[in-house]
Amino acid sequence: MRLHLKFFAAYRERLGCAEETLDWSGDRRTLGELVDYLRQRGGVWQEVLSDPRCLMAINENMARSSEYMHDQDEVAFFPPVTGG
Amino acid sequence: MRLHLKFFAAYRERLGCAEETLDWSGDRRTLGELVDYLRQRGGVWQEVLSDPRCLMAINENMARSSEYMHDQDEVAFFPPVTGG
Amino acid sequence: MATLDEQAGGVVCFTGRVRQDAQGQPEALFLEHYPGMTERIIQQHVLNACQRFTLLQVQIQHRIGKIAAGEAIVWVAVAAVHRRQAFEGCAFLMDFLKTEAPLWKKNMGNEAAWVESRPEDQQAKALWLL
Amino acid sequence: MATLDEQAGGVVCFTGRVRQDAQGQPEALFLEHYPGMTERIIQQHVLNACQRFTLLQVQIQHRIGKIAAGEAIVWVAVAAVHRRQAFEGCAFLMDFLKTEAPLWKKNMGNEAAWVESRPEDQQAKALWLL
Repeated sequence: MRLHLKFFAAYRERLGCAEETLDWSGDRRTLGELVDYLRQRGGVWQEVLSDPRCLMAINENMARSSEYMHDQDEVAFFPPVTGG
Repeated sequence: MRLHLKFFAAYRERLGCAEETLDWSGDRRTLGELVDYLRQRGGVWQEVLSDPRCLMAINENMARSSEYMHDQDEVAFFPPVTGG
Repeated sequence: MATLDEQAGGVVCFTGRVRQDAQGQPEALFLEHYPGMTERIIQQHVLNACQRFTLLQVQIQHRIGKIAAGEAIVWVAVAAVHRRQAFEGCAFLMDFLKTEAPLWKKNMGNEAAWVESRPEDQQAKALWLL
Repeated sequence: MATLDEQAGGVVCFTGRVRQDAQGQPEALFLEHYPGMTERIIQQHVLNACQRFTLLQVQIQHRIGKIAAGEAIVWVAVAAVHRRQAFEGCAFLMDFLKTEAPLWKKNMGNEAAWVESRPEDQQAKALWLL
């Protein structure tokens, strides 16, 4: 399946990546499994995706690790929000 | 002693009186005694000064019946406030 | 509040205005006050609020006389470092203005009558005194 | 809020702005957001607030990009029949905006760094969920 990844704020800066299109051929399809997959890239990926405060959204809805993803989903990762 | 009486809002209208200078020769000098004196005028005076919600001020400070008055004091009577 | 304190992170403004019911009543209010005492009472409560909520700035305007439906009666602006102080300071000032400042409203229009004080306003004030 | 509802007796406006400390820091903030999701989340909370506090009108503006010290970041205006609803509705919206809308602040100036979220903000939100 094809996933559209987005990274914001401190994560975007640390990863040096705002957006990535990922063609992912695994049969693992939960958000938690995607996190594990990205961590295996090591380095800053390991660090950022291990942040216990990391928030995630699928198609602009906040999502937990157990949630399933589908082809063409937009998956976002970001730190605690500080607007307002 | 000379007292400067003031009446506001509904009391002012019912009494037909906004201000009155009262030369009062009694030896009774508490606010409560002034209220009794004014009630004795009867009619609307009896009515208005018997309103249990009536608020009183001496020289622009909220005052109770037991408070003493002095020559040239400004004494105000008004209903519960409704500004804001 | 033309010039805001540089440390002010939150500003809360309350505007109270003459509202109309579905029948278009009242057409206007008449606001009476006790000149001198009104200003002193408001000033006292501003000082209290500044201490209690560590406010940086406060500005209050209250109109008197005839005020048409839709027009503002009172405007209270409060600035503080953080929003909670500003919200609480502004609500505190309104609760005391409503119950302690010698001002009175009269409805003008079909049924001219002095407005009755609301028990909710006394209750709101009482909560700050606990 | 150019045209206010005729029944609106109380209007509360909150303005959040870039404050400076005694050292004149920060010079500015940079505000990043998640386009699309930010708008949806804010809209959701506006609907919640309107129902919960019987609000008549709500208007929210949130700036993004570079915002200099002293300038406004966010503006929330709420109108209701009575002031309590307006105060609570406005505070509720700010508490959720601060903790749920995908927006992030970065200090610009001598010590450029992403702003950390405040535990007080999470606590303020939690009180509305009791």
